[in-house]
Amino acid sequence: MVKMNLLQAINNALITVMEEDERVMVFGEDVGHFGGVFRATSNLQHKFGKARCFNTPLTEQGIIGFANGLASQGAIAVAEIQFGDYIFPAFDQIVNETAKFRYRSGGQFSCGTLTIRTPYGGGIAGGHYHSQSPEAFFAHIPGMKIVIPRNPYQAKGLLLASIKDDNPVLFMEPKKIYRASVGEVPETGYELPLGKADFVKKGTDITLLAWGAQVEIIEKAAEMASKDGISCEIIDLQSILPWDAEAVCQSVYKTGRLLINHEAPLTSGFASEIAATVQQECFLYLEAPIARVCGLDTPYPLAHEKEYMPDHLKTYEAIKRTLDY
Amino acid sequence: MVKMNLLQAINNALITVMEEDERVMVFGEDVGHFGGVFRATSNLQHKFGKARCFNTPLTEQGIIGFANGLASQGAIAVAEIQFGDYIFPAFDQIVNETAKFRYRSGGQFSCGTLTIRTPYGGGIAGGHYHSQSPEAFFAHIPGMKIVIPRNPYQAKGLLLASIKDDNPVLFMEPKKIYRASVGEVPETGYELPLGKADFVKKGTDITLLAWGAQVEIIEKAAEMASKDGISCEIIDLQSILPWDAEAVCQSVYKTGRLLINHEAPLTSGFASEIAATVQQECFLYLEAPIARVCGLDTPYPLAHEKEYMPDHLKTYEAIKRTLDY
Amino acid sequence: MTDKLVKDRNHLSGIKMTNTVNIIDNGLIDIPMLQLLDEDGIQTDKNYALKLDKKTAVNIHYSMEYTRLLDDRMIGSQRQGRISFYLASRGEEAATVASAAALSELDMIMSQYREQGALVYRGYTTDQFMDQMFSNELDPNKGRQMPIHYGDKALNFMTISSPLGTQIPQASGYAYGQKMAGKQAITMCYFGEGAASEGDFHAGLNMAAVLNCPVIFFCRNNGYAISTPAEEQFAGDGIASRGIGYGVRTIRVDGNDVIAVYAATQHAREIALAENCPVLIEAMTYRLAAHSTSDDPSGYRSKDEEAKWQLKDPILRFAKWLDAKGWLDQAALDKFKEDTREQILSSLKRAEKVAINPIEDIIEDVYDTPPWHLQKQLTELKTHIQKYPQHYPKTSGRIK
Amino acid sequence: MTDKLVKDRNHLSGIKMTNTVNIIDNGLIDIPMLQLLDEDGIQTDKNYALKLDKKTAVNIHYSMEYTRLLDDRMIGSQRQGRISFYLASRGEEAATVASAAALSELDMIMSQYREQGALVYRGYTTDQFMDQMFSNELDPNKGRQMPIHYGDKALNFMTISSPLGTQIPQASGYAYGQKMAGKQAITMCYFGEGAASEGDFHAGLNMAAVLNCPVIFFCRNNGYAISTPAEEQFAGDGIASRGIGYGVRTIRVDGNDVIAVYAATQHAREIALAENCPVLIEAMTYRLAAHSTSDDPSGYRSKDEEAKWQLKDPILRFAKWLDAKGWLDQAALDKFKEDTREQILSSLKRAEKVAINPIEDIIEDVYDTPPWHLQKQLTELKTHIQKYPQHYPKTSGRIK
Ligand SMILES: Cc1ncc(C[n+]2csc(CCOP(=O)(O)OP(=O)(O)O)c2C)c(N)n1
Ligand SMILES: Cc1ncc(C[n+]2csc(CCOP(=O)(O)OP(=O)(O)O)c2C)c(N)n1
Ligand SMILES: [Mg+2]
Ligand SMILES: [Mg+2]
Repeated sequence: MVKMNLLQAINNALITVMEEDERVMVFGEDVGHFGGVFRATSNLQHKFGKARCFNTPLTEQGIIGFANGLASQGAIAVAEIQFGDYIFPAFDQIVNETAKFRYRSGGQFSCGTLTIRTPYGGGIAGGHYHSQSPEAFFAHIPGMKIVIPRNPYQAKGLLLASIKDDNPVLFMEPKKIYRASVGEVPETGYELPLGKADFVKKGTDITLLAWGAQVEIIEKAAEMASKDGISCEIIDLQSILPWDAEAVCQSVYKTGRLLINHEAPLTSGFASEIAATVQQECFLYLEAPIARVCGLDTPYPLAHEKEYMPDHLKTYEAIKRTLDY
Repeated sequence: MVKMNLLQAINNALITVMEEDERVMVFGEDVGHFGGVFRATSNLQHKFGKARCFNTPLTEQGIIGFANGLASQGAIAVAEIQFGDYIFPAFDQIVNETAKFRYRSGGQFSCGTLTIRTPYGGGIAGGHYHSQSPEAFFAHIPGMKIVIPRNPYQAKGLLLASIKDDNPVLFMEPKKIYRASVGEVPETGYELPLGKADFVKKGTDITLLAWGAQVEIIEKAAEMASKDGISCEIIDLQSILPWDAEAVCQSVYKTGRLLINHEAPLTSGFASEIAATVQQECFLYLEAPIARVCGLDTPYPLAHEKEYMPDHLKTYEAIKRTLDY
Repeated sequence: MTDKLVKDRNHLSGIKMTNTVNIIDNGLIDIPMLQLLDEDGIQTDKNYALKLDKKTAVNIHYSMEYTRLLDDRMIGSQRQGRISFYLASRGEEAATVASAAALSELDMIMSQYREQGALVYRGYTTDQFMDQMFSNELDPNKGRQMPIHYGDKALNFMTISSPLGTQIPQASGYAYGQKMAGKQAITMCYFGEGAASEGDFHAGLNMAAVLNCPVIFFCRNNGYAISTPAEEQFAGDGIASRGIGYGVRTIRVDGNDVIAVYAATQHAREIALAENCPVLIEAMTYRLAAHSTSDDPSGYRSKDEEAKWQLKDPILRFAKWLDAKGWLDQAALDKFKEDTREQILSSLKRAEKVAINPIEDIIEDVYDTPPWHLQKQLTELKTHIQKYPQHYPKTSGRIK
Repeated sequence: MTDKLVKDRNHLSGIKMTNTVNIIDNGLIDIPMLQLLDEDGIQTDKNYALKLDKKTAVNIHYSMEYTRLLDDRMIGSQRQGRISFYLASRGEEAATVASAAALSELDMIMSQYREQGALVYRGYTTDQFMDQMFSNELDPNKGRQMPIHYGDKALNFMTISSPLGTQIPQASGYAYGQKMAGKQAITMCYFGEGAASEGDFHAGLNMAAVLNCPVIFFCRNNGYAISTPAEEQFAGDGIASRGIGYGVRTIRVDGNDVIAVYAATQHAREIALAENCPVLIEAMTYRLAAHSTSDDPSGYRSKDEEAKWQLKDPILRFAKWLDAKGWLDQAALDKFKEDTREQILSSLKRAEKVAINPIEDIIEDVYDTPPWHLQKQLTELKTHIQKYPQHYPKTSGRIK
């Protein structure tokens, strides 16, 4: 076990897998010699050479198009999109190509060996274009997997699992806690299961659900609530697609209440899918409406960032409203 | 009043507004001399000249990028994307530009005079890439409006309203009923309100909600159900964003039951947002879980198209399940 | 932080100075078109040493004839309502067949959709064509895509995707993978002059040049993108003139001249493989066919224009050359065409009777294995179909 | 269906034939760089008639000096933690200021983000700069974007957007609109050589050429895209060589030479306006600054390399020329710089005290008027803030 922050865990995972399998290639804007604008790919080019870790020209649609072809050839492609806000030029390559490659060819060809890494999320004074949380756009794409870690241990285990999983995975990294989140990480390789939620804390009165950097927000809210004698069960979804509906429903059967928190705008955010599924599965168990504590339906603002964010106080208030329903 | 099909109503609306305001320009792939692959822009170039109705090179990101600039200059831009399946290369220009143009500039500049027209939907043996219903991707974009007509009368009235509305509108046309849907349409210009649902049929036992070509599917299912003595209220949502939650909730307060039908895949489809909102607003009125009858979570298949579609039989069965809950 | 890897750079090195404001425009270059057979099939340069043996020449000829027979028959079948859609390549057979002939079978082909000629040359069988077009269960693509979206891993022919231009950066990536895996193979990427307007074209060519990918970008400039003429598609000197801007070596060739296409592609392949670099080929041709069975060209071009191009028919031109060389066995050819017609017809009749995939297949290949939600959806679907078997006749009969 | 509008087309007209397989490559053209002042500020061609009067020359000089003072001060403020982010243009002042000086004030400027020099020349005030960078309520952009995302409708300067390349096709569309509205104005579109790799660049230039848009595409080739050197960005002869492929007239210019940039832009604007066509200008320069305050160039380039470019400083070079011409009043300049420093500092102190927009503003401008769901969200937000005023100090004080 070594102490690392989330960024170091990512870097460590990449080194681990590149040492293990020479078919692994890492590329994107500034990921080469420089090691990426957040330094997630530091030293990779130095260690493994320019052929396996390289800069690409500045074109996201090209990066993912190239990655799709590379993966379909049999290489293991780990592509970085510098910011989640800049993944949209690649949206066609992801929706119509990455995700449909296997299906349209009857399984003859696939992009299963592709992993797309991208930092996402707000709280860093990044304004419209360095703050977005685009996971919900990808949750509507059959064929994709979406994974989001909340700490260094998950980051390494989930990234290794994503790279080895034979399906294209969008691996979203909560950049707000890149350095703030520090923890013990095994030096050797290990994998955490995709599609499974992580139980953070047991509780009886209400289930709180979030992912990435927002998990610590609901934890904070749960602490406040506990002072009011409210016992919160806390779940980190970890995988957005496919998502662990069973774990969430099991918890709701018990608590009878659900609150979902995400940074992305409310309307058609992923909380809507969770709420729609849970009201179906747990209809007779629900004692209050499923609460969604999310970003506003506006572009991500700068001056009003603090007010925009679904913080612990908004969450705490929603917990009380749900219990008092 | 003149009898027209949906396609003729679109063409007629474009002629109406181009005669009215010379700032209106219509462009896209093959829309010029040829009049578009579906002929929605027939004769426009002939009537209004090549400067106002023209072919663009084959680049969706370019079409919308160009349209954003043109609209921000003050022109009234009506851009066609040949198939909804091909709108994704323009996703970045829509998410990061069209939708945020006004907000980021504090209202100094905007793309309010832009309307994007695109045919969408299945049922025409179009396979993966001539069948998709991408509305949910756009429903998660603050700043956009999304409008979908189901018949010629709506098509003309909603398209004129969309073009005149001072917000960017994505106008999605159900190509399956382009020619099949025929009805009386006023020859002169008229507008139907955006953001409002259309009550198709009053009922008491369950609310059925759909849009575009799927409205006739739920109507068919409602007929079957009526033979079992079930009275269905039928609503055509018409606007996906902003959507008429009040109309839907008013209906659900009365019926206590809701079924939503759309062609797009279930997971994170727009039905999830509707269900999430309605379970919140109507919690104490719901007598059964909100049912979603949607496409499967697969790419849109060809050979299994019939099985994939959320048809009247699947809807009818879901109505009965909901009533028997 | 700086280590020895950082050498001083100068992005101005080698740039000359001038002190007159001189505008660079098209006129500056004009890219000639390689033509080795004139329109009467006579070799333009007698001394030119052709690297084309009789066997290959005859294969090319037969493949072109086969392609045209297939096109004609399938357009007919679509009219009869037996298939939903077809897309013919009349007039472009030399461009697709002769270029494929210059490749190794190990080279990956990533095509747009009008390159059935290349697939024919590779040995795709009549049954395979029919099974795909009738989307029956014998199609390895499992009947999931519209007719003409062929694909065959065994033949190194990537399954076709409708969105235009997407295969271009993919080809760069595929070729990079081939290089890294030490394969003695390149990637052949076909596309139309219309698709070359997509952003993916820009990304694909630039990345291939910068990342040294062994790929041939083969553009069929056939004058139209559905109804949009080339003059409304671009203002430069075709697609070839763009190669310069990317630092990609470029050849323009008469796409209706088998010999020229073959020679150019052979040459391009040698360079791409030897130097690990991309080469751009622009084949000047003409889409004599309608865009597809959904299209009617009379809406946007004249019969006279088409007639002019009928005269440049690539098959006739090549036949004349073969004949002059004494390589044309008319009797054998007639028999081949006769047999082909029958073969296509009988295979068609066979294929349209073959069942589509069982419904269980609808959730396969979305992921490597179907997750819980797809399994749930399938179970519900099967129960539903069993309740209304007559409504889903193609699948209700064989639910497991 | 065919009507008189359909004339016969021939996309091969004007193409020469060849019967030798000759590969076209870069070598074919080399695009020289316009330089009118050598690195010592001496006019390279004595007889060249400059269209640059004293007033404009001095304006340009002062604007460059102002830009550098602003940059230096704001980098400092960012280090002090007074603003969150800054992006300097050191070394590129001639490219941005002199090009803007050659425009009409009616021309729309769509910039990337490193063109503050152009904004300074247009007359953006120190207070405007500060109000934007402190995202306070005096910023017409309402403090919604990160520092340096300026925009001012009154000055025809489009609000900056971070996603690279998106303004390029937008500029084509804007210019088309200007043409249709009969404006005697063009659009000036700035971008970096890195952004030129985006698909939007391809779309924007091709559309402008085909649709005859009066737009200048001004590329600042400063050698780097953050850490990525030009040699890993493209393999062709810079960005200029791409102009040919689009049929867009092109000029390459020494971006550190005020006179050359001014002359080239003047020339380009005349052509664009007179002939309704795009012109591409590639200005060869160097990003002496770090990419932004978040960047440390020592990670990817050497000090010696930077030193070489220090010698080409565009401001010094121009000052030498002004001096030789007797147009340089050193005392006045010193005073101007002194005043500017003070002005910036006092405006900065003022701006950082100005409040941000009231919370009601958070839902404005998403749409022309806030729909029901945004009104609902605002009401809930206000109630919440009022419950925890101390947690939202910037807005709780003034809720309506
Ligand atoms: C991204 C995308 N946009 C639009 C279309 C619709 N479409 C299909 S073929 C075609 C024209 C293609 O022309 P070209 O690339 O020249 O190939 P050709 O048909 O001439 O062989 C268009 C616009 C598409 N398939 N994909
Ligand atoms: C679409 C997109 N991708 C990535 C980024 C992140 N990014 C910001 S600036 C930059 C480099 C731009 O280089 P260049 O265009 O040469 O301009 P310069 O900084 O040299 O002035 C990158 C990669 C972005 N802003 N937008
Ligand atoms: Mg074509
Ligand atoms: Mg640069």
